[in-house]
Amino acid sequence: MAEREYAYYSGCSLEGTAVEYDMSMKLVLEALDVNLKEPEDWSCCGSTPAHTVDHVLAAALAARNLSIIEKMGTDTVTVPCPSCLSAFKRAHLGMAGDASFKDQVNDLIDEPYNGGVISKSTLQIMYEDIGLEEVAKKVTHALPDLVVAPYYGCILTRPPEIAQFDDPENPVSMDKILEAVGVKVSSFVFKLECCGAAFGVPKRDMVNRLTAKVLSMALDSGANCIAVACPLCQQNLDLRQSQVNALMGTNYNIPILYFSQIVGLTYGLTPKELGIDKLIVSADDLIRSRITVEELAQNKAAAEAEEKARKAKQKEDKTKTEET
Amino acid sequence: MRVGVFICHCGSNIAGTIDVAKVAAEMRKVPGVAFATNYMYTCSEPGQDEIKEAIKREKLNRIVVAACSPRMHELTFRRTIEKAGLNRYFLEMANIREHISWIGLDKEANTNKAIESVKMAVAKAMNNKPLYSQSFKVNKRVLVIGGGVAGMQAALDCADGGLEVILVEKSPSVGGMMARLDKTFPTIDCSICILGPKMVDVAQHDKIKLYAYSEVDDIKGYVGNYQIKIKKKATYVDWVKCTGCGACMEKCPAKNSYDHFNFGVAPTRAINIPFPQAIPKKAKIDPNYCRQFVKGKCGVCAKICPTGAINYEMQDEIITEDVGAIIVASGYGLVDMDKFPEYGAGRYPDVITGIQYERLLNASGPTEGHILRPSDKTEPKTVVFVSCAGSRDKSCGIPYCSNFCCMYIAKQAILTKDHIPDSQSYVFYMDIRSPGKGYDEFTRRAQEDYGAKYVRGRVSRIYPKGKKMVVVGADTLLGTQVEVEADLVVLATAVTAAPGAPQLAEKLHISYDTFGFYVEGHPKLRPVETNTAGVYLAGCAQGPKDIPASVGQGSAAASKVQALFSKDMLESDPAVAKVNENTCVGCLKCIMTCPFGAVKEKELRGGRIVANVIETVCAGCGVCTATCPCGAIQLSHFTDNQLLAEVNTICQK
Amino acid sequence: MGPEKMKEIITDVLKDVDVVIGYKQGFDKLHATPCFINKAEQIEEIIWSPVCVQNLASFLPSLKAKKVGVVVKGCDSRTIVQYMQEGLIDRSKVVVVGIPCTGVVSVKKVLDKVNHQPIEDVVFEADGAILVKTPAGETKLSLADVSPDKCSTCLYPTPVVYDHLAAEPIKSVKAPEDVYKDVEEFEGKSLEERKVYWEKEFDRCIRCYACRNACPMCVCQDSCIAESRDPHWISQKSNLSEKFMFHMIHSIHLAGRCVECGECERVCPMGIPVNALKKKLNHDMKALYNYEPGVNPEDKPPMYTFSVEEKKIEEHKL
Amino acid sequence: MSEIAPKELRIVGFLCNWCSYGGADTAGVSRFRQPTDLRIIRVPCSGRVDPLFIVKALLNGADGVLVSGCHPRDCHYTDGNFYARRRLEMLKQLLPYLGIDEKRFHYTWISASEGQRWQKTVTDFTNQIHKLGPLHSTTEAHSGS
Amino acid sequence: MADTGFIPKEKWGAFIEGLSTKAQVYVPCLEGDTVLFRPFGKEKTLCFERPANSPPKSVIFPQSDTLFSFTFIKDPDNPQKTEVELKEHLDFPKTIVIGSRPCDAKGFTVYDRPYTETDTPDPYYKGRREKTTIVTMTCNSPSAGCFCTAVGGSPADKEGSDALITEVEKGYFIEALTEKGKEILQGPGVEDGKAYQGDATKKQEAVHSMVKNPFGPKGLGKVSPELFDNDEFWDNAVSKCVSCGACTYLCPTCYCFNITDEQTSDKGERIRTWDGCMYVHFTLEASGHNPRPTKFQRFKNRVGHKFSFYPEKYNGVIACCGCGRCIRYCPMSVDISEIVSNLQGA
Repeated sequence: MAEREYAYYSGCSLEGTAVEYDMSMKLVLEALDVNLKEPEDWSCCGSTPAHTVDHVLAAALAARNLSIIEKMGTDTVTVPCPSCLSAFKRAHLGMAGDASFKDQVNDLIDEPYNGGVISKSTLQIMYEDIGLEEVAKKVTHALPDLVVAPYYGCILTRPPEIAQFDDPENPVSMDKILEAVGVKVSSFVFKLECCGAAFGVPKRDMVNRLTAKVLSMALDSGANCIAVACPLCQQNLDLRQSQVNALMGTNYNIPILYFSQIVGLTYGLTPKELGIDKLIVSADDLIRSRITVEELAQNKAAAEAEEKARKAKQKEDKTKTEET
Repeated sequence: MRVGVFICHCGSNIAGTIDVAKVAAEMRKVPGVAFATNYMYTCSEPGQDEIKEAIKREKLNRIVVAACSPRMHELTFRRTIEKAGLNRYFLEMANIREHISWIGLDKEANTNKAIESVKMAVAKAMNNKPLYSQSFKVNKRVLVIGGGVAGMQAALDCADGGLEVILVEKSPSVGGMMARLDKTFPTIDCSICILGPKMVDVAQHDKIKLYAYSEVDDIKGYVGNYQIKIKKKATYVDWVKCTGCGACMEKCPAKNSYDHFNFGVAPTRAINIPFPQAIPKKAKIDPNYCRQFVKGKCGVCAKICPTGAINYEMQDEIITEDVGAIIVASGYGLVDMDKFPEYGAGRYPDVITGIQYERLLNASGPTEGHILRPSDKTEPKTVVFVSCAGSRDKSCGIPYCSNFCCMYIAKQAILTKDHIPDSQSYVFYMDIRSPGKGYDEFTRRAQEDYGAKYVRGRVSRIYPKGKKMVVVGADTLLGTQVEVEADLVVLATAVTAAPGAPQLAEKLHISYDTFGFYVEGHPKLRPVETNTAGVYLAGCAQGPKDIPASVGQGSAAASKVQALFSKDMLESDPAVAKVNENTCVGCLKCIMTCPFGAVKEKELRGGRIVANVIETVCAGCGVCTATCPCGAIQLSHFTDNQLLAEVNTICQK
Repeated sequence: MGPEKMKEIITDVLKDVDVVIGYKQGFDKLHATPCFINKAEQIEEIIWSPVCVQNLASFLPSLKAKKVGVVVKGCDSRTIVQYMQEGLIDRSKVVVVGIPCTGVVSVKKVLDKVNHQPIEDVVFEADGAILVKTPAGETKLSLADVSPDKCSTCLYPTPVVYDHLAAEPIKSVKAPEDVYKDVEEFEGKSLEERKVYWEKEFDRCIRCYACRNACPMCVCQDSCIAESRDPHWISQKSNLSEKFMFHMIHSIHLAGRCVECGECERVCPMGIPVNALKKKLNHDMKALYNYEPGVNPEDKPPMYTFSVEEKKIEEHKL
Repeated sequence: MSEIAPKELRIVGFLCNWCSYGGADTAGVSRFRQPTDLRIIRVPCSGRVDPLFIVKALLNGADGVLVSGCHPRDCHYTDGNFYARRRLEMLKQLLPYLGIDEKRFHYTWISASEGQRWQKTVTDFTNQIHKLGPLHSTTEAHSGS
Repeated sequence: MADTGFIPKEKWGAFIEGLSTKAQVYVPCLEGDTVLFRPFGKEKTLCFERPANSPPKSVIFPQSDTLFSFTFIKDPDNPQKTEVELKEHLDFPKTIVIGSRPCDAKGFTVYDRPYTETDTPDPYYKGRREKTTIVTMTCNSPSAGCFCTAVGGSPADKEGSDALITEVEKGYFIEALTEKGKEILQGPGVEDGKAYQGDATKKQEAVHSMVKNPFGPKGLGKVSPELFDNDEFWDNAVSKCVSCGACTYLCPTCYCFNITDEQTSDKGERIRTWDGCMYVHFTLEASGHNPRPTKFQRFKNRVGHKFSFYPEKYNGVIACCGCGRCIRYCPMSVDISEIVSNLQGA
């Protein structure tokens, strides 16, 4: 397979609370022969409160990074965090569609951004650029106990004119990737429902209720863990479970994994290097059953043989009874 | 040349933002203008009298009226000057209302623009020549496109008036959408019971020739003389032999065919008669499902048919009919559920459309009138109706109101309670639109007598939870979020133009709006006419409307045709192309480009070849005039010199 | 190439037709002039050399009533094909005597080379050299130096249509992509430069209508709207805008019809590059509709037809 | 010609009777504000518009010319606008060769119902012409060469 | 005041420039490969080496001439009445034409007869003619197609000129022929010319002998009336003519015109423009009838006018100066001298 190369913008979360997303994503992409180039001197993406105050300033924050990436000579940047991605795309499209806006933004940054960079989420490059077939090829392990509810969050596919990826109201890319690596995926209708992260500080009650809904729907769908692709979703659903339980009198204990961690597990990477130990709600019990693909096949064959033998015996017993 | 100029105030519509007195004064300075005045309402009777008197008094021989759009009143003023003895083509209009006074507030700029526009009209008028119409025979047959209630009404009214009617219906039976409805609002009378007799009348009327399962393929000609090509689509059943006994349908092994009539609520057979009251009651094979077509073998229906009507080799057939007028009643479509991903985009079986629910309510529907939800065939106890599913929603590209959904939701809520007394209906609505006679009382009854709970707010999401569908929405009156766990959700999906409406419009040369609805001649004063002479509109093809409005329009269109056909001869528009045989060089490039084949070769005495226009065939587009390099073929009333006079008035270095 | 073979053919052709149009020597050796042959004894007058510049096919529509033989070069032959496309001649009444041609001379260029001296003799040597004798002496020129520009990109040295061929066919060695190089080059100039250029060129026009009357595709001739009052497109004033307008009329009426014989430009007594506008239009017609005038009799001139979906026309945005 | 407000430029519009003229009427009925520079000439069909009218206007003092007809396939006369499209495109490409900015000539398709689109077209085209400024038509040379 | 002068080559430019400060000076200028009479300007490339493509006739007889302008004036209170205000255009500037050829100058004498030497002179032509000084230049060599000597002219003919310049080795010898011509000798840098008179005469005679005579040793004789009225003769002679009017518009002796009114709204002009008998519209009547509908009839008129009708009216003067432009620039190389030759019969 030809090696792919992308600029890789990790953003602030992946340096801190979501370091396990960064670790696992890099390893998975490395396994898929993707070469990542980190832009030098990258700065805030602008998705912070800036965009609620000043659109030009917010765009300038994003454009500064895009301009650095443009100078690197790479035409595509891949961004794990949907928030950063959204900020990049909003700035890019805003500047492309309005020359005066572009001038205003470029006035604020050292090197002008000329619109030569395409931003894609890491999910998108795995789904569209690399493709399910390649993703599936690297699988060495199976996770037989896992039933995953894929959770996309609010901005990965929306608004569609900005995100320009997957079905905005019924995304399937993460479902497909997880299925491709052999993981069972539940039919989860709350894929996009708000987790409340944005109101984490001012309205904790509301956030807890929203989080509870997502967790409960995941359980209802038959899942025993949730896969995410957003640092904020992960943090909110994972960190807040005990608060939810305290408030609602529930007893949720659902591990919230990054989809990259699950893919990494199927690629045979160790839980440690994927940062699974950094989750609040432990996933250790769930992933303990991990076996190699070969073992799985053997187990399956053995089970089938056993079943066959059992049926044969039943039949035999039946005949015997009748005879008797 | 003695031009008279009349500047209309149109009340304050024009005089409000144009100094009409100044315009008139300026016109009096223009060479050739012998008289110019301004008047409050030029189109009024005294206004028209003033023109007539001025023509006589001032010996005027060209008239310019500066007023509203010529599309509005050109005909009015042509008649006026004709009554005063002038040729009607001596009239020119300057549109100083729609094109000036209504679109700008700067009175000085408007006045200046008006002065120039009127000068252009004067310059053109001075080049106007008298033109005279020719008479031609009218073919007093009428084509009605669409056999829904509007089309049937139009066909019956025409036929009862003694006209021969060709009725073309694209589905296998007439009846249209109304035939699918269970009951009608606000009377709750049975839809098919009132429609059925009309359908039978259509079938039995000796003046109506019905082509069911047929489409209009091509239209040529002009008012009074249209040539229509009708494509009879292959039914694979010889309808002359078919008795409609239904034996084939019973035995057909392809049981999973899509049922177009029932909007897929339940499957049907590959050979079917769409519904018990179908007219014509004839069977038809759907080759997409028929085993004979799909697998190449079966032949069950052919074996079972007592009359040997089955013919798998049948081909589409083209039939030609000549008519003099056309009524378009091609109906409407419904927006696809795909448009609503937040409502599941059709993935959840228990989220259905209003018309599907109608079939569930209907005694002759697939559930024989029992409301059974599609997923598990159980009776729903909680039914949520979502109005404006697409309608009045710019993000769906449908900014308009679908007109009748509010009413049928109320009806369906009432019927739900009738069918399942222990059920509860919820209606999410934006506004309740019930302006018809007895309509508002009806929606109140749904709430007050039948206990339907009306929630004012939009639905944001529908998702399944166990066996229930959770409907999440807002109650804007209470300012809260609402969640309803429903057994069945009914979406009042928006009314759209019928599929293929633009293509049909293109064949008819009529205009359609952004949404595909046909544009009427004037929104108020010519609601059933189109801008193409001899083509009339009825029913939802023109825009969403309910049954009484559709029936009314059907009758209106029929009366327009009757009026048109009350004369044996029609007058041709003399604004057609004419050839100057002295300058025509006979290159005949005009023949190459004429869209109507109206130009023919003609040999003069002495053998010189020139072009010759057949006046009644020429539609007056002027493509030939722009083609002719030597200016020998000129479109009357829009000649090069007339247009150059306008150009030269405004473009002088 | 030989006048002898041509004379033989014309002797034959003359038996079936009313008149044969060929070339004979004009007022000096540098000028040929058309000759209308209807008697066998005229055949001896016929010449063929690079001074035979006129497009004789231009006479065909005016002789529609007669059966006519005509001598055509490759470039001129496209006129006949275009006439066929537009139905301006009855092909069965025309006998085409084609001459494969390696290029003609531009009289203007030759005169420039000999300082406009009176021409005493012109000799075309076997090696392609041209000897021009004037009172000032003898000048040796090569054909390439004094050919009109159209010859340097000629794709059709052998007529595209003919009934008889007076010499062996010649294959074009010119690159099709070079044909419109001049157009593309001119498009490289700024708007202002282009405007100034045309204003300067058209300012010389004396509205003698030589370009129009020599043009084989100007079908109107006496009915031309440049001189009519109904329609009254232009006045008879000799100011720039009227001259400009006349050339626009000529060009636009030739859009997608000009066979690039270059007659308009050759005959202009004021040396205005009249053909350049038509070449530009042809360039566009080729790009938009892949249409080249006067090549295939079955084609339809693009301005007299249309496609419902115009693949190359994009909607213009404001 | 009466005095034109100096802020106005000279813009000529050729509108087909059935669609675009109706569209302009619709815009008027809807009171959609528009710049006042445009002067409208009504023609039956965009196919009636000889490209020479546009040239004539531009050579004789117009700063911009706008032609609008029915949408392709929606011509009242079936094919008129198809011919118009070819002719007008030909001119659009020829004008810059003569040194006339092609932005001074625009052709488009607007239906009778598209009042808003008409408003936008007029506004945008007028702005475009104002951006280009007056077209200094071919300067008069001394007559009589 | 001396009647001759001399301008050294190096002072030639300054001489013309000097004249241009006092009058409008027309000189032959090179534009592309075309030589045209244009108002003098420093940026122009002057070309005296060969005759201009078109003669300077438009200086005195413009291709289009506004005779007067008119304006309609109306009182808005009485719109029935229209007044017309007329404005004549009869102000003509002082003009000098330098570098015309003897044939060009002779052309003006052909115009003079109908336009000025009559009871009703044409004020426009006359006005310009009187204000214009024609400074002619002797031909250095004949051009292709010219035959002035055969029609009574010469490369150094003085008829119609106000001064004649002959290029000699070191400069330009000037001979003043009229009072207007003498004024030219006042131009800057003009020296005494006596010393060069001999050189000039020699030059003039040498060129004279180089001009060809298309009519043979007997010269131009009488036109045969039988041939002149023989349609077949004309049909054969001009079948190759494409009926354009280049020959008439380039001709120094063609003086036909048309008059039209051009009016927009309340203003207009009456203009006189060149016309030519080669055009079909020339004789087209309002009824649609055309007495000269075919090109041979029109061509016959052109030859007839120059070689028969005009001479008949004006004491045998031929209205052709032999400049050869109609032959040189004819699209089809139709040769009027050949036709005239043939018309003389056997």
